[in-house]
Amino acid sequence: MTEPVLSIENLTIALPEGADRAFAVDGVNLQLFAGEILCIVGESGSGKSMAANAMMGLLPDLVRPVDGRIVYGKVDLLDKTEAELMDLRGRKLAMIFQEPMSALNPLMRVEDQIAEVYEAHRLLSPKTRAARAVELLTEVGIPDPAKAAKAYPFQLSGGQRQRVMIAMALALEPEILIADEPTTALDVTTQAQILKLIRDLQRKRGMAVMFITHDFGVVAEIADRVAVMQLGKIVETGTADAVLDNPQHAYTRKLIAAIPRLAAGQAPVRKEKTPVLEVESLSKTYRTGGGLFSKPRVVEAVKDVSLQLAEGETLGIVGESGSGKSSVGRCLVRLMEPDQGTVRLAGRDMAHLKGERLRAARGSIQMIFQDPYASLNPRAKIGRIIAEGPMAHGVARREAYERAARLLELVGLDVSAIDRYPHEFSGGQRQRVGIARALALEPRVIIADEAVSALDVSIQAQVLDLLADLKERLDLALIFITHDLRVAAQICDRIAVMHRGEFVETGPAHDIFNRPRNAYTRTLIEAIPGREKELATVG
Amino acid sequence: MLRFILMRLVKAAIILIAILTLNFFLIHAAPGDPAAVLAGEAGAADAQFIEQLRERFGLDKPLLTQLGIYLGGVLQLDLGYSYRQQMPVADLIFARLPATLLLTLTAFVIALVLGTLAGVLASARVGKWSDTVISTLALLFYATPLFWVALMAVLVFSVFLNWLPGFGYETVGANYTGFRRALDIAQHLILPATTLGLFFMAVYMRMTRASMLEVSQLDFVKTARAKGLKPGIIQRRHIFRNAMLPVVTLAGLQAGQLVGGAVLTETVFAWPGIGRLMFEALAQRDYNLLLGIFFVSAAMVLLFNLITDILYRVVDPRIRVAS
Amino acid sequence: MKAMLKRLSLLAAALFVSTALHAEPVTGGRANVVIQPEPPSLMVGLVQNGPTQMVAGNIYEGLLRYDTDLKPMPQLAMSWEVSEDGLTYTFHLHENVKWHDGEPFTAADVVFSADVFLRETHPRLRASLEHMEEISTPDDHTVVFKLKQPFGPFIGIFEVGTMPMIPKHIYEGTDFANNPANNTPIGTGPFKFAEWEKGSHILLTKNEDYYEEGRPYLDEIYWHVIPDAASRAVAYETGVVDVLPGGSIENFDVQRIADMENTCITDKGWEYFGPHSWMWLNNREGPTSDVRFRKAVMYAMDREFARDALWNGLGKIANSPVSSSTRFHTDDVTEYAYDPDKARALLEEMGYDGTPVRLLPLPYGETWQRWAEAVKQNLDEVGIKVEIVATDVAGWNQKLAEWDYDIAFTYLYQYGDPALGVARSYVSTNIAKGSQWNNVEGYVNEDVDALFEQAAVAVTPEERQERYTKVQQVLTDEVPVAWLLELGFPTIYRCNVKDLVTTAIGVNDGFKDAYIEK
Amino acid sequence: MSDFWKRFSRNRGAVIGIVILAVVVLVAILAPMLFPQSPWRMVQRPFLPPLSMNQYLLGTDALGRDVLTGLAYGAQVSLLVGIVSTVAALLVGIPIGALAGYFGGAADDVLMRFTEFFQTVPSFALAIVLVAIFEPNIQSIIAAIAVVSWPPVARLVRGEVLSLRSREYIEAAILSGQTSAAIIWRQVLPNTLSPIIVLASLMVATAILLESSLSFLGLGDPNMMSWGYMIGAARTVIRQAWWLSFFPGVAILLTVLALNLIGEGLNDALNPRLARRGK
Repeated sequence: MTEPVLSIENLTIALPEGADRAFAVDGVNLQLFAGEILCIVGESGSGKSMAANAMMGLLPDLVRPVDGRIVYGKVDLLDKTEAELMDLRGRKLAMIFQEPMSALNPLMRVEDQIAEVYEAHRLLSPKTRAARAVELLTEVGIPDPAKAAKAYPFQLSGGQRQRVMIAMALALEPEILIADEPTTALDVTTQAQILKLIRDLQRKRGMAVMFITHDFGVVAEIADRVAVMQLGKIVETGTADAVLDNPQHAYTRKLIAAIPRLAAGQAPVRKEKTPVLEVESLSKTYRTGGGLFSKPRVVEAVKDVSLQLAEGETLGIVGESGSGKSSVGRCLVRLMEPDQGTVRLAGRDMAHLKGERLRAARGSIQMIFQDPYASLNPRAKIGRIIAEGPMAHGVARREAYERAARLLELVGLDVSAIDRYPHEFSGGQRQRVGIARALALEPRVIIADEAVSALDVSIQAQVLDLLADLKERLDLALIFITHDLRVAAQICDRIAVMHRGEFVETGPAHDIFNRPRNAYTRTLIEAIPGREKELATVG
Repeated sequence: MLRFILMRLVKAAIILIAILTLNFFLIHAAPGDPAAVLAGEAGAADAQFIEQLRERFGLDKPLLTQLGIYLGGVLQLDLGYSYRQQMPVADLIFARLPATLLLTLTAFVIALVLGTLAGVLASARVGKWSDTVISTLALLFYATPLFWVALMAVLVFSVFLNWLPGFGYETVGANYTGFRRALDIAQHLILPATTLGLFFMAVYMRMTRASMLEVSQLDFVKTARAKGLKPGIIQRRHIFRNAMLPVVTLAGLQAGQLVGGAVLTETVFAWPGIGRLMFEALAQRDYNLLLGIFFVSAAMVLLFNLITDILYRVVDPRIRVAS
Repeated sequence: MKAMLKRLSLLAAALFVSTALHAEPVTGGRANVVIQPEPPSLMVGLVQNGPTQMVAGNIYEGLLRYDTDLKPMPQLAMSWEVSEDGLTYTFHLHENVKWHDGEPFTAADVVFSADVFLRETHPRLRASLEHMEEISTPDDHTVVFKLKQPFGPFIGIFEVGTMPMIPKHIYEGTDFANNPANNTPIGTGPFKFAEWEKGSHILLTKNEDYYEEGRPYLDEIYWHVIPDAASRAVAYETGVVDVLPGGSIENFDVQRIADMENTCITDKGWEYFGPHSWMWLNNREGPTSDVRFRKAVMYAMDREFARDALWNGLGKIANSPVSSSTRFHTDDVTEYAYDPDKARALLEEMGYDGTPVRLLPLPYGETWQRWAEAVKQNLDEVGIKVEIVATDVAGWNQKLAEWDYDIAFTYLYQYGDPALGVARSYVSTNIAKGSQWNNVEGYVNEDVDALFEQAAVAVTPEERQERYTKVQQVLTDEVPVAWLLELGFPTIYRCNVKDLVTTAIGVNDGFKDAYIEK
Repeated sequence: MSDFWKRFSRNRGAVIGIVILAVVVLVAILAPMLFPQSPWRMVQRPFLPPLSMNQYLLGTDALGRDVLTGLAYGAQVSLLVGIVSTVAALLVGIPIGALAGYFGGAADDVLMRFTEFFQTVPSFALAIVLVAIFEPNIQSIIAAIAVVSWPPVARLVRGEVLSLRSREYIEAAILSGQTSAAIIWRQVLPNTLSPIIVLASLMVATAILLESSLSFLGLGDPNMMSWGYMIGAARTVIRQAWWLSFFPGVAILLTVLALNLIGEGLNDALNPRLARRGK
């Protein structure tokens, strides 16, 4: 085997006192070879980003390596002075980050930020630097590169920004590119494009790429080799195929098992039930800005959306960010005022209720939120969080707390949770509390808005199981809003695909995945990372 | 941009009229009136005399009529006439305004330049002794009453050491001209401008330091480091420029308040500015003069805010291009 | 305490040596003088406040001046006669007097000034002119005032601040208050108005055509506007100014400045005004309506301490409503020495129940503020509960004018004669809301009314003295107000500035005779 | 809570601040016992220099009043004005900010224009005018300080509420049918508490400075011995008696410094995310 371009030997990085564990990275050994993409995969907090930052010498102030070596070109990078590292950074080792918005200086033009790479290494004249910037932008496939070069970051889309980041990283043709979750913040179709771009460039230049991700789908798309990290340690390494198809370590197996399968089952034939929720011609238009002298900006977030939901049924609304899927959910629960349309809930039009009557009617439609950290009042105990709703609807305090206790049990939490504060719980547990809260009012319909998107994949699987179980036991009608088609495939009976405020296609989940009729739906499904691999495996 | 400025001017005009109206009623709610004060200074007066004065000042008219007359004048840029000083209000204010502007702008520049410099320095050596010294000094300046520093400065530099003049705008009666006069004024300016600037210097320093530290945690700074840029360039080009945005906002807000702070400084240093004029006008119930001063100082606040906003647009492309 | 008293007595001694020696006057030079506050206008016919009079007294002139014993001296009038019956006053004017614009000054100007201009604009003079029957001009240089009945103080109203001569050729037929000429005052005085930079200085230059040969001696007077007492002291110390008129600097600074080299100090030059300070005691209601309470206040106050601590030992304890520099003063009155025990006894006797009284300080600066605090503490110590009400000049004016107070500091001028400056505060015919220059305390005593009325119109000084003595005795017995001090305002100046304070109004018309010894 | 104290006490400045403030508070409370004589009482000859008599350690003023006694009673006034005016400003600012932030739209517009308006008027000048007009006494001073200091509270609370408003737990509370009043009171305001506490501690400091500035200009309550008054009264005699303006100035400086230190300590302890920076 050839020499690795870079090897990490027994790297150990200490966390500051008071952290939840002593070492962020604990005795990690890794080798990176020229011309390969090595994926480091792990859940949040596994230490994968720390390792990457250590290679660049960009660890946070309070975190320091205590043991091990990072050998590049026969020398240990950890021994290098800051000045020596500065020379290597950008020239030999380059890095791209998760958030392309915040990773670019908002006050500088794109071309200047690219030109800085040359400037840092005293290469080229200012004029040629600008010309190079345009060339690089062309190479990473930005439309109208000359214009983009003069643009400020905020004038570009998320995908374009990430392309700028890549252009910047590639400016000096580094040997090693470190990509820290570069597609996590992007929509699925954009993600597919960026992954392809990285793959292509890596092939073209024969770079070594270390790609950090939490998403096995992405791994399947891009990795040559995979290293799986858990709590600072590498638990398994191997070729992509070997690890994905034949995981050895229990943790790896658990992770892979937790990935929602794309194969949506044929929906069981249900006996016809009366629809509990009927939505007709729902529309919502935003107007922002505008005043005495300027015209407002108009965005049609929801355009003429109609849907029906029967008891016990789960409807998925999928779409990319900005498609209007969340607006639909919020219009339904009246967190947002629809401009037009009717929302008939058990025969009553919710869309036009006001004041006290709206407040009273709210009990029958509830919501589960995305962020388990933001959805619970940090200054209220769990018991109060759940009991508040019933109490607001006139249930006596004691009874409300008893109901809260029953619900906690139902969602798989200990009753003692009632007297504790949210910060004492993990993300998954909090999401269970959120579900209990939604159930507390015994609603007819529950809307889950990206309810599992913020969770790690293993936790996500548990919560999805819980929801499926509850749906079955309580015969709930559920609207499941998500950007993740895999999740939708797993839990939904029917799916509505949303694009630019409209339902472009609605149908049974199985049909949508296997026989998409709409072109956009097809693009969306084809962009799902790891799909090809999965299809190939399933055969 | 032009439309933006126009819009801001319209808004400013509305605020100004609101301020004038509020103050008009406030001042008239105060006990006593200028006629009585003026009569008092004459050493004796009878009802006839006071009535005569009231009529002359238009104080015999209903309050709303007076307000209407006043605002009507203001709309024609006529700030009225000070009966106490026997001069048009505008003349009085513009005679004093240069002194106040000189004082406040000098203090402002001192505060902004030294404050941000110190803030940058402290943030660059965060945790080291130079940071501790700068931060402690800033905290002290921040906590010290302005008028007291002023008094102590006079005591030390003027009375004990006799290095600098402790009062006034220039050497009275010296009749310097040209450069000699400028130098003379500059000497008189040092103590008041520095003491007035100290507090704001502390504010800017603390703000700059905090802002620099905050920005230095942002992702794009990491990007800049990943490019291999030198720390100095990262500090200047990436951190400083972004860190200055909140400082600019604050500077705009504070610049307006400098005018208020000038009342104390002008009192201690006998600086012939509008701060003192206001205090005198207040005691004498010189309604028109007082309203005029409020008009001018509020206009200055609004002007500073406008300049800040324009500056902000220049610095921050997001706002500039979005409009 | 002893050391301080000694210092103060040295200071007092210094007061009397200042103007003793006379040498030959020197021509030329500039006097740098402080003016505080900046006058609103220099047109003394329209504005009669202190700073205006101080500057304008050197631009304008009256018919007479008065020496420090209030004896009339010639000014625009070379000589004058008063008829036996005290009804006719005849003035002979200087013949070659010119206004600063070159127009001749004549008897017509006198008539215009007294009968037209000032009658409209000068309330204090207007009151005195009530006694006048008619004014006539037998020729261009003679003026005759004819009275309705004898009026003793009449001879005292010809000073520049009371009856300044106004140029008829400029003002006749105009709107006096809005005449643009108000900004460039034209008088007959020894100095001409030259320049006024608001907020900075006023410059007067020598009137080369002045009718008194050789005068004035100075080339110019530079009045410095320095709006801060401490700064004014520094200005003197650093040699920027040479003359600090009374009230220019805080009293606490007087001692230090007076101790400087080549520095003279005098409290003369205020005799015409006779500034007399007291506390109004509201006779209408509250504890102060009880004479025993008012007497208790008199006994409770340590006026000597106040004079020594706050007024540098200058001035006299006022033992009577009439100042000792004013005519017809008597010491034959009831005296109130500092005696807290007596005060307590009086309060006990009246059964004072501890009702708090509101005390209005005079809003004229630190000294007055401190004085109010000291008095409050004095009263506290004999058991009178005092609440100081803070207010500014306008608020103070209004509270007094509307009788909304219990105790209030004030000081008023006496203008040389009880009929002009004393009676107004005590006669019951002078009780009216809306003014603070009348009988603000609301004291009513018909005997006092009668005595004051008779004294004003009595022909001979002896007759007047008899009645004024009686009235002073009655008043000190009934304590309608609590007299404090006859204020001594020190004029501080370089000793080589000679003959600055020679008249009863001091610096106000002093630069006519002043010269600077090299 | 114990976590809070741990973080707070780790901040050296904050501990110093607490100690100084404790001393000031103690002196203020115990003043009538430590110095039974009125601070206005003329006890010795005027202008007695410090340390020249054991009984009057810091000397006497222009009327022979004991400076040390004055300082002790001045502490009462400073703390009283500082705390009461801050509470008053909070009582005005919090509701305005909360309503504007929670309801948004037209209510926000109107309330924020109103707030902006008060920020445009030069605040110290406005305070002077208010005190002068309503005549200097403790109530008018407190009111004037409150009037000029509530806008930052309103802005802060509005900003906080605005960001909380879109928090999911607030939306959950809306969906659960709670009334707006209950949501503001029980869900929103408790979560704005930490920045408000920090701001309040700094506002007390600013209010003390404002009160002393007003008193310095002669706009203090004439019946209360305050530090600003002492400096103002001493200004004219600064050359004869430096100590008269020096000691009260130091007292203000220390108290304001202490409050600022405490404010920073609170900020670090209550917002641990920020605290980690810069260490």
